[in-house]
Amino acid sequence: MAYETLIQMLGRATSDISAAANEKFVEKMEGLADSAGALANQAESLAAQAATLAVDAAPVGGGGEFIFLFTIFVLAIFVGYYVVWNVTPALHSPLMGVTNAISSVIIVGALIAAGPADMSLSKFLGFVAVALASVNIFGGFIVTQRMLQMFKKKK
Amino acid sequence: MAYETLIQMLGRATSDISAAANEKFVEKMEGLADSAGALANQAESLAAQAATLAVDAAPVGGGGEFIFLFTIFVLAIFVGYYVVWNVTPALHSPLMGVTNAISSVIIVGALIAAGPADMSLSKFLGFVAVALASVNIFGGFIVTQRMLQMFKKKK
Amino acid sequence: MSENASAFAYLISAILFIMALRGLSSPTSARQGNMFGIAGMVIAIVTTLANPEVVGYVWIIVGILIGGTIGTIIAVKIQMTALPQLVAAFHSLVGLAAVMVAGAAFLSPEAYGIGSAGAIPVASLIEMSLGTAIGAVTFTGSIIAFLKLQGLMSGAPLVFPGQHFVNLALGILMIALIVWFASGQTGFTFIAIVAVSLLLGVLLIVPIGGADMPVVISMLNSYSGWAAAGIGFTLGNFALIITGALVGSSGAILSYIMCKGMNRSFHSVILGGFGGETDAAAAGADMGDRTVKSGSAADAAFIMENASSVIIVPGYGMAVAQAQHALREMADLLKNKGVTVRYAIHPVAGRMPGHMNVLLAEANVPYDEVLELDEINRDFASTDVAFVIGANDVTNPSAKTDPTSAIYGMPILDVERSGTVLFIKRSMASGYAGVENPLFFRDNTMMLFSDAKKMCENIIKALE
Amino acid sequence: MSENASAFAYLISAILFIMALRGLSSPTSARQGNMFGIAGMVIAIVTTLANPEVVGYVWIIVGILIGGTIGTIIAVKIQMTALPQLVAAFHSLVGLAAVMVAGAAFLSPEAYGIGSAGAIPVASLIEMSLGTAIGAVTFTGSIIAFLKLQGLMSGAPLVFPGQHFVNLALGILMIALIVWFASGQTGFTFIAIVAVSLLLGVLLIVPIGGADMPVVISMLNSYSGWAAAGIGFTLGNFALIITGALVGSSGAILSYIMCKGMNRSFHSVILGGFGGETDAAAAGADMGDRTVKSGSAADAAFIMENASSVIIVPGYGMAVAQAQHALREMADLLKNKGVTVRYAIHPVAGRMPGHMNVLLAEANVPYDEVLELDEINRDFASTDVAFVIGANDVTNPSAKTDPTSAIYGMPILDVERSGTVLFIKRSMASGYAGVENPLFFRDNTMMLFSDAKKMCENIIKALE
Ligand SMILES: NC(=O)c1ccc[n+]([C@@H]2O[C@H](COP(=O)([O-])OP(=O)(O)OC[C@H]3O[C@@H](n4cnc5c(N)ncnc54)[C@H](OP(=O)(O)O)[C@@H]3O)[C@@H](O)[C@H]2O)c1
Ligand SMILES: NC(=O)c1ccc[n+]([C@@H]2O[C@H](COP(=O)([O-])OP(=O)(O)OC[C@H]3O[C@@H](n4cnc5c(N)ncnc54)[C@H](OP(=O)(O)O)[C@@H]3O)[C@@H](O)[C@H]2O)c1
Repeated sequence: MAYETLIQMLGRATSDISAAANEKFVEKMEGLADSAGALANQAESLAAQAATLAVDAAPVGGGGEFIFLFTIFVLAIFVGYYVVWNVTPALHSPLMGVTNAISSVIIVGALIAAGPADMSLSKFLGFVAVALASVNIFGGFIVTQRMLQMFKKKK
Repeated sequence: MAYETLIQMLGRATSDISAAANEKFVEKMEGLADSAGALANQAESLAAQAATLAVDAAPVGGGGEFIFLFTIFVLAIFVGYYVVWNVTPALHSPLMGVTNAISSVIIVGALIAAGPADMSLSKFLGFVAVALASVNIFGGFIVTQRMLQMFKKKK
Repeated sequence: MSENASAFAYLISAILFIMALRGLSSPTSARQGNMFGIAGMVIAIVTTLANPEVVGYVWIIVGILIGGTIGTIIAVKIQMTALPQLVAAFHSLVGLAAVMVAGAAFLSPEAYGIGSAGAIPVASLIEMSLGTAIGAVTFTGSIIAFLKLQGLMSGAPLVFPGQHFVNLALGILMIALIVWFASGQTGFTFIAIVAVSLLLGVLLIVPIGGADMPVVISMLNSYSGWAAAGIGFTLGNFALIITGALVGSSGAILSYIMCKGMNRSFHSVILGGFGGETDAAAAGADMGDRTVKSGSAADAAFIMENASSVIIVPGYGMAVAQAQHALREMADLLKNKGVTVRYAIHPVAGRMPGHMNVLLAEANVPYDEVLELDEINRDFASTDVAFVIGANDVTNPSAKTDPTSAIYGMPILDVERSGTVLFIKRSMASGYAGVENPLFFRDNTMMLFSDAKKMCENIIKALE
Repeated sequence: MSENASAFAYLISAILFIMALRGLSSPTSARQGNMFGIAGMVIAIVTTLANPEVVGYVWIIVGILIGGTIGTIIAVKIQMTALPQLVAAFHSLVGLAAVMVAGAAFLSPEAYGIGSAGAIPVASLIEMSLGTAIGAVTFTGSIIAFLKLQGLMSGAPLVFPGQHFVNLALGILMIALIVWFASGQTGFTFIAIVAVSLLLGVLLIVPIGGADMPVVISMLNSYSGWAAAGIGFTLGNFALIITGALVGSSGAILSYIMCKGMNRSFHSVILGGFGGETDAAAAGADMGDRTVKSGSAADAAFIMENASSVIIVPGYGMAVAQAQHALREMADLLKNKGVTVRYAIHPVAGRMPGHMNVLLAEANVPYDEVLELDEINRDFASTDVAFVIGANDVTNPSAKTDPTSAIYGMPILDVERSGTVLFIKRSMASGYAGVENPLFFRDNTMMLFSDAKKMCENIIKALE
């Protein structure tokens, strides 16, 4: 492949230059070029897999392209990671309350099921799911609010 | 609108129940219902604006739907915010080095310009941009590596 | 609303949820954060209602009213000591709702834009069956967790021979059913998946001891987050995907924190068989020929009023005895006598993360007097009295000294460094981990055998 | 590669960039982080080269070789004290590259999938012209910053009457040009936008004092991030959008940290006219009738070797004098004599964030002896000697006591609480902020008038 030659050339060029400067650095850079190449290959095969996945998912309809949703999902995991680690341990109980409440955003799916004008089994299921999710939404937010209201600073 | 009535009904239902329990809470919830309603309205008008934007942007081509890219952008800002605040102040100089290097990912655009087989002004611009970005990429990563290599723990 | 506009509204709703969690980084911003969360939920609901396909408002309003009323009543009435159960109970509902949404999607795929009945794309069928399975496991698993925590079912791990084989067999059956469902898409297979998952939820959780339930709850919470994200992929809904990822990370991180605080692997928790209350009682019997110094409320009052600084270490026993109010009163009396009083909270004190903080907050203890392990552990050495109330494992020095101990490696509060250690508990029984605490036999330790609340009340009398 | 596959590869590249920044949360993980960054860049480049439209490898390889060689040589040769200039210089290149990419996109829109020459959609034209403008401003602005920091141009703010009006007029002209460009899409307007932006970059930065350049550099860095994200929108490229957002946030946060550390508003920095080196010299003249105690290297050596603990406070003067190696040697001698030696770093000591840390690391000072303001500020009270070397503003107590002072409200290192304060500097001149330091006149202060490096070397001789 043309870009493999490229990487090799780059690797060589880098070594030439660095040789004049720093021995250890050269080793690092060469190892680096190798591992970057390997990584790139891996990325390519991963990408190929993802492409297959995406193709599979594409006719699923409704929600636009898989790769976009996947990117959003990955970034949201990063955000979740940071946001949760930044929660002070003293508020871990309210955290459980809030996540409980917001996980009920599944009500969005329930509302769609309960949406049609005419009665059907799926509408009934939707209705029950709306009620269940509502218990959680109200219960979760209110109990969290109660907990938080108790946290006071020294006067 | 049907859902405004809904919000009002919800507000009333909530107050009825809470009245038995907690006076202050009722006020909070009512205020909440109001502000949530207002927020929802705002969100709607914002959404309408975004829709116009998206429609404007849609024929731009190439990059899929605007709203997806926008969502990705917003989440990436959150990630950037957290990731950078978690950088230890002692490494703020290397941080400047790394961001310098990675901002040269603009080379992606330069490579496309330099890509065609035949010479043209745009290919030439692309060529120069590739060279400039490469200075940054190599320079940025290497200088960062040099800085980082100096940070050592007490033996 | 156009599709773009509603996508944008869902994004705003997701951002508000992020802000809600972000608010929890400090008690001062937390209340506002909760408001953001509520606003996000309202936006998500309103946006969905504005969907032109959603027209049957009556049933929806009735559903929200019924659910909202029940949720509100429960949330307003619940005792703060019952929080772990409450979270488990609420949690089971999310699981059930997910099953129902998946069922509805199976019955009316048109409404969700995933083909038509009998002709749903394979990818959607797989997502749907995974969502159903995780939802159903969450449902029954959380119910078992609730029953154990509420004491309606023995907290002891329920182990039977061949258990892991049964679970394995059910797991394989489940995969077969999902494959069958994805190819044949019959209603029967859907129901079979639900049934097997419900059973699996029960079987997976019964062998886990009652005290391990918090880890289990967090884990189920995390799973349900991923399930929600999966449904989000099917619907192409930003709010579901982002919220699912948030909830998924949150549950995973909390399980991790708990396991690390207990110095146990996640794996060992899930395999079960650990930590029934019965073990604890048994372990307390063997005292050997060592002696224990025990004291009265008057002794404790005398020691503390003559101290210049006291650190209070609350644990699970304080929660059980509901001693937090009496404890606060006692601390106030000491403060009036010029004693410096602070509280030290171990990351896994009590039975759920942040449990002690909420109880102390309920008793009006200002949160700036309540310190985390890292913040206060060095101060024990310069403290006159450590007042340990209903805590045990979190003070056990064998976690540092005895490599054979079950809790070896767990970070502990160094109460033994303080001048005198007072221990309120009812007996010599060990705590949740079933490990004997060598501190009880030290010279500078005084045991106060009593219920935590009664002991605090008696100390208050002696101080007055 | 298919479009989906390359989108996925760009996502991986962006994630690697996130991991690169994440690594910087501690010195131990930072090197690995940098490797992630390099891997991410390689993946982004390889993915683009795999684009079927990219076939002219020769020119590309030549470009990368030329640029890579230059970049490598510069990075290997540069002195650590010249870091601020280096960042500014590198930065100008990103700006120029952005202009060229925008120009290429204008000339060959087909390659970028944004219509055809003369028929580019309006949205793309606007994005393109914004990218060009920001890029060009970054280019000349960074060059000015470089010249000022390198001393090739006076660091003094270059103010002329009517300046703000000229800038305003150019700004309005720019908006008009962008509108014109978006409607007519002629090459002339494009060039005009570039020209006006180049001019604007110069005019915006010359009035800002040399010492404010770090804030300016961070700000330009942030802007270029947003510009990259904008180009990312046009290309629908995840790597550009996400990286742009990362760089944008990073620059913004660093500017914020610097402004906060200096207790100045971002606005006042950008308006310019503050902090030329000349001001500083002028301020030092007025000593009134107060007396100053000055000492010799031998005095300093005597005081320090008899101390039990010394805290070293380095500042900009240490960087200018390149005194870090001599300082480390001096500290080693003191440590051999049993003195506890630590370093205290103020958030805005030196001339760029983390400046002092890099210099000390260069001199092999272990990073666990180097503490941030929050970590060490309380320890000054229990320290015998504060050894202030080339620092000034960051120790100035009038930031706490004098509401009329320019630096009032800035957090400072409380060196005045230590037993003795030694100040190495060449004169009574004030520092960057041009504020007189009342510490110089205190009883427990001894001034060591000399170049920082020479003084350290003399102290070393006295200690040996
Ligand atoms: N916080 C979490 O997230 C979490 C989650 C899962 C597991 N855990 C585990 O839970 C344990 C928590 O440690 P801990 O020190 O708080 O509790 P612990 O080690 O379980 O000890 C609690 C002690 O309180 C005493 N007690 C019970 N009821 C009492 C009452 N009414 N009055 C007075 N004392 C009473 C018990 O002794 P007597 O019977 O003699 O009275 C018992 O020894 C740790 O082992 C931790 O790993 C925590
Ligand atoms: N770090 C950042 O990111 C950043 C960015 C922008 C602005 N700043 C500003 O920079 C300042 C940094 O404070 P600072 O305390 O480090 O520096 P400073 O207040 O500027 O003081 C430096 C001192 O070093 C002395 N000095 C200069 N050359 C010397 C030499 N060769 N040998 C010995 N002494 C020498 C100077 O006094 P003599 O002339 O008498 O020798 C001067 O008073 C703050 O005001 C901060 O707001 C920092």
